[in-house]
Amino acid sequence: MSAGLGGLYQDVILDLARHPHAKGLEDGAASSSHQVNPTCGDEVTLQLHVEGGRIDRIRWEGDGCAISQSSASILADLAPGLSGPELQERIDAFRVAMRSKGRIEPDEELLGDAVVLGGVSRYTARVKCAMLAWVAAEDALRKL
Amino acid sequence: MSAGLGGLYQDVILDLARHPHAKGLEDGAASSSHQVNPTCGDEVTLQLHVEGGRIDRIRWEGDGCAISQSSASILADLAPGLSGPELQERIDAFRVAMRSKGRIEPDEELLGDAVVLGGVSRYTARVKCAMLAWVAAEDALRKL
Amino acid sequence: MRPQAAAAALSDDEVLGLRADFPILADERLVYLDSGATSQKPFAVLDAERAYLEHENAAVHRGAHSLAAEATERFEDARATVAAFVGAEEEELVWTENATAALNTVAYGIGNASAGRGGPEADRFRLRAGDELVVTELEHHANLIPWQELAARTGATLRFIPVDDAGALDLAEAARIIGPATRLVAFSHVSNVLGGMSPVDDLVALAQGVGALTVLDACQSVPHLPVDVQALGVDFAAFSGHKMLGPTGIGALYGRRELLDALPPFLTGGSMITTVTMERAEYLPAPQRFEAGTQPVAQAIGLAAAARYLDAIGMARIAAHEAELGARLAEGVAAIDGVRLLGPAPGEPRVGLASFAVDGVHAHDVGQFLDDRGIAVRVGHHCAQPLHRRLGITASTRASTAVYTTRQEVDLLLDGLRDAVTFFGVRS
Amino acid sequence: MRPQAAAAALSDDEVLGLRADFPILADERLVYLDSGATSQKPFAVLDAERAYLEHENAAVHRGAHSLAAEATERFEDARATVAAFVGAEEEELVWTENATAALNTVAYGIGNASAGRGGPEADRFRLRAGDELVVTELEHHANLIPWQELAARTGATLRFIPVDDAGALDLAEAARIIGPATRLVAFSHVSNVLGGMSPVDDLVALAQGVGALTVLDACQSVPHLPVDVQALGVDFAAFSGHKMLGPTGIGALYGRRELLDALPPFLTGGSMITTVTMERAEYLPAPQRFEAGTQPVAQAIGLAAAARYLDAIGMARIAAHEAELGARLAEGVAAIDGVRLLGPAPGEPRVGLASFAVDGVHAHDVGQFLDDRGIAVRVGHHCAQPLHRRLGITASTRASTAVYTTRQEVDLLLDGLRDAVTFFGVRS
Ligand SMILES: Cc1ncc(COP(=O)(O)O)c(C=O)c1O
Ligand SMILES: Cc1ncc(COP(=O)(O)O)c(C=O)c1O
Repeated sequence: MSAGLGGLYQDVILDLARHPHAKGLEDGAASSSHQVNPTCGDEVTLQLHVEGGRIDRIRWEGDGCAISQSSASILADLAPGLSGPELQERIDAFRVAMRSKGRIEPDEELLGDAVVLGGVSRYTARVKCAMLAWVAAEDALRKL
Repeated sequence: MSAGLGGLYQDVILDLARHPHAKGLEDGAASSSHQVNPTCGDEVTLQLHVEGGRIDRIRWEGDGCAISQSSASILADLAPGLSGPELQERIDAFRVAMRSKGRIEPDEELLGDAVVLGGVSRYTARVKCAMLAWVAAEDALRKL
Repeated sequence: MRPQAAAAALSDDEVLGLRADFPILADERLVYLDSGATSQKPFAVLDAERAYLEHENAAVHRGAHSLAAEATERFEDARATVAAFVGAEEEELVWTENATAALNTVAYGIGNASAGRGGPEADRFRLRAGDELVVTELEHHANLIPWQELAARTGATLRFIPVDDAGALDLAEAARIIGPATRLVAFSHVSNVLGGMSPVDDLVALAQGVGALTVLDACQSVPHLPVDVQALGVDFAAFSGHKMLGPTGIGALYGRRELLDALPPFLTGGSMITTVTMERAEYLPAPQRFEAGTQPVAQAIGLAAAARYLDAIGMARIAAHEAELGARLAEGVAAIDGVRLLGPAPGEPRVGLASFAVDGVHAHDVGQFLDDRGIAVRVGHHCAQPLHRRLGITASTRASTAVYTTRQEVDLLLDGLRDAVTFFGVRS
Repeated sequence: MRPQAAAAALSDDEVLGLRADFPILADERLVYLDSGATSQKPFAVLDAERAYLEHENAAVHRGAHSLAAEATERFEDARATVAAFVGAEEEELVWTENATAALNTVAYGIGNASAGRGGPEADRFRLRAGDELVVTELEHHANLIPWQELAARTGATLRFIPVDDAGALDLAEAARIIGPATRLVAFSHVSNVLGGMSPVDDLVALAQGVGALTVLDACQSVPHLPVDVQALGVDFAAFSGHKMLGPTGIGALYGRRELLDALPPFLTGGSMITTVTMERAEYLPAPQRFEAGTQPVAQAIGLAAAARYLDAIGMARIAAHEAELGARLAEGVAAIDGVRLLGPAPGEPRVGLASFAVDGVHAHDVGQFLDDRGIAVRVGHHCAQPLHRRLGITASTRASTAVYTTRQEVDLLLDGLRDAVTFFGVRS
């Protein structure tokens, strides 16, 4: 295994792909969104559950590569307790990092475990995979 | 004027373009055909007048370059007295010469003055001009 | 073209310098005055395509492997470059086979909307009996026949703005014709026969006044003038790569973003969908929704190189250079006895293009005479039969320039034309 | 493919010799197994295009000057070459942007006929409510969505021939589905996912039995097998240049002459007409009636060079070479634990293409792992979502060969695949 591949598939990612967090939809979502990655047909359906004006939890369902699956889990770990604008800020920051072609590392303060996805930004074809759940969250926020 | 151009525009051709033969349609044609050269929009309408099973005369109307005009005149000079198959034979022979890229001279026995159009076959873009009236005659023959 | 700070034309030395970039022009016997039909290509374009094919060629938008990722990036960079070249956003530029296909994309998109495709967003495009499409009498067939066919399929009526004897659009008539029934106005930016500029602002204002869509045929402007489609305010615009120093096999459609996303797809197939079942397909937003199947990737990269090449010289300077050549052409042609200059009179604005008719001599013969001297011009109806008919001729001879054309070439054409008149005329 | 005298496969030395013709393959780190998506191009193709552009570039079918005449001749020679390559007459081969556009040409031609265009000759193409179009469940989106859209526009019904768990067409069902209401049967010659050959003879017989048109998607056969469209007896066939060592930006539609001349035009514009007024246009016969606007001229010349290159090696030998690689691939893949080979079982006929799914590992991840070793494969649904859904997966990984692929490359793929299974599987 080359350094490049290890940078992409960190252990956290492989573990999360195998043992995802917050997977499975639940009744009572405040908003949801379905997104498709047209290149591979991967899909994600993501729900925002809201309590007292803040994200209580994210739930999601979908099927995809290790990057998209772990990214959804990491987002679900990150979201609880955030306000809509706070979540949007994180989505924006994550997008900037992902589109940076390796020039911008995700900010750990803001994005927590999503730093392990930093390596993805050097693989332009995979950026859509990493973004899939985040785009769904953004769309669900918009519909709130 | 280079040799090439002189080979193409023999004096006979320039004269015939200016003073065409058999131009102007007449009543009582046995058959006629309208043909268009799509590259330049040139058109010819050609009539076969028949007497006793033979071509009595060709009449034609149209507008075009020196090659197409003179070619129509030469064809009109050639046709009188021929049977349908004899005219078709001449059309075929003329087509073979025109498509020969300069390799086959028109047969003077068969094609008379059309030999002056021999130079056209080296100019592939102009072959359609020379053929226009002949294609019309062929079409009109078919409809007889 | 909007008024703008006057740019300096190119000096003779500059043009000679540029000519060295064009391998075909190294043949000194070639006086190429047929750039309006298709332009020659500089090394920058040939090399860009070749380098891509030798080092990066792969399927775009389809592979996970790094070659495919690089190819995709180069392809999308090309889009950004060409979009910027005409003042559009990336998402507003659709690759097509040529300008003809770009115009057909709009016509068939509207046709598909009219056949009930495209959902509620497509409502704005639906034609109903009684609706009118408006073109002009000077259009290239590519901006005429697609609208004829669309009208025939939908029951809409096609109307046209007439031209006067000099080929100028009759704006008073335009104001009468463009009315509440008008759904679309399609017109050329620059006529490929006359070389004059259309009154884009007036036509756009008339169309917008009645809520009609505007479609600009920019084939003869984008290669020769600075064009900013957003500033022009048109809804759609079409142009071709091969006329702007780029490759054959590629053209582009510009469309305002909200329109492109609402217009139903035209060509369907791979790479333009999200979800497909055996029963139905859902489509990506623009530009991908209009880019079915494998795209002209190497050609897009070549076209971007062409845009960069033109940009480096500066479109304003190119326009000034060609305006000078156009003026020289027009004056020279008009001054020859027995020759009729079509379009704007000498002294009036025109691009580097002039068509003319020689009394009693057919365009084919004029063209042949010039060709014998190595001067390549175009003869025929230039895909504008109705305009020629309106001007009372079936064919004309056209000389057209590009950035690499020299004053001397224009003079050779004028000499040749004078001699042709003598050659074909003496015996009359 | 018809049975034919067995041709010898290529020796390792021959393949290594050929590889020297492909500049991109000089990069030894590249193991290119994505030729099914797009092939690499030999110098012969790059040089043919470049020589044309450096010495002969001009507008075809449009100019009287000698450059234009030469260009026209080269362009039409290219048509003759490519037509002969697939067993068609010159007049039966239409240039298109890609195979997708070729299939859309037929679908829109029929749609236009159904909308009343094309006069009495076009009657045979008119669809009426109750008419049925038939495709198969394994089609590429390019041979599915155009028919969905045509059905939606005309009120015809789209039906499909299902596949079994191995992806084979169910011929008994086909015989039930293809009936008196069937107007057209569209199917792939070789599946771009499964690598297996369709029973062309059976399907053509069924279609002809009910007087239905046949449309063959020959994208994955023409580059890899000897194909004779007339011998196959299909009415239309489509293929792409870029998959057969040729340029992007060009594809071709074959159509039986009498059908092509009767089918209404699709794209409209310049160079496909005889007479045009402001009200209406009359169209040239095929192939010109389908070639509106400036054609991909340099690309046609490049594609002809590709056809000559393939011919010089011999398509029968290329087919034998790739069948050997396909067998090696299929056997190797099927032998790996936890990997599911799609399509024909090892030992059954297939071209040099194999797709597979790794249990619990997404195709994107497999592809990424292989890419890290310089092995370029394709991952995703390969523009065949319905087939993947039918096989119970959303995506697969595909390795595909071309004439320049070596046995050693297949072995590197198999090694990589085994290691990928370990890499992604160990922690489960
Ligand atoms: C079977 C099949 N049909 C159609 C196509 C579409 O070809 P293109 O993208 O060149 O139009 C492809 C290739 O993508 C294919 O493999
Ligand atoms: C004004 C105009 N419109 C449309 C076209 C068609 O362009 P293309 O043949 O590249 O599709 C041309 C060129 O032929 C043109 O000059």
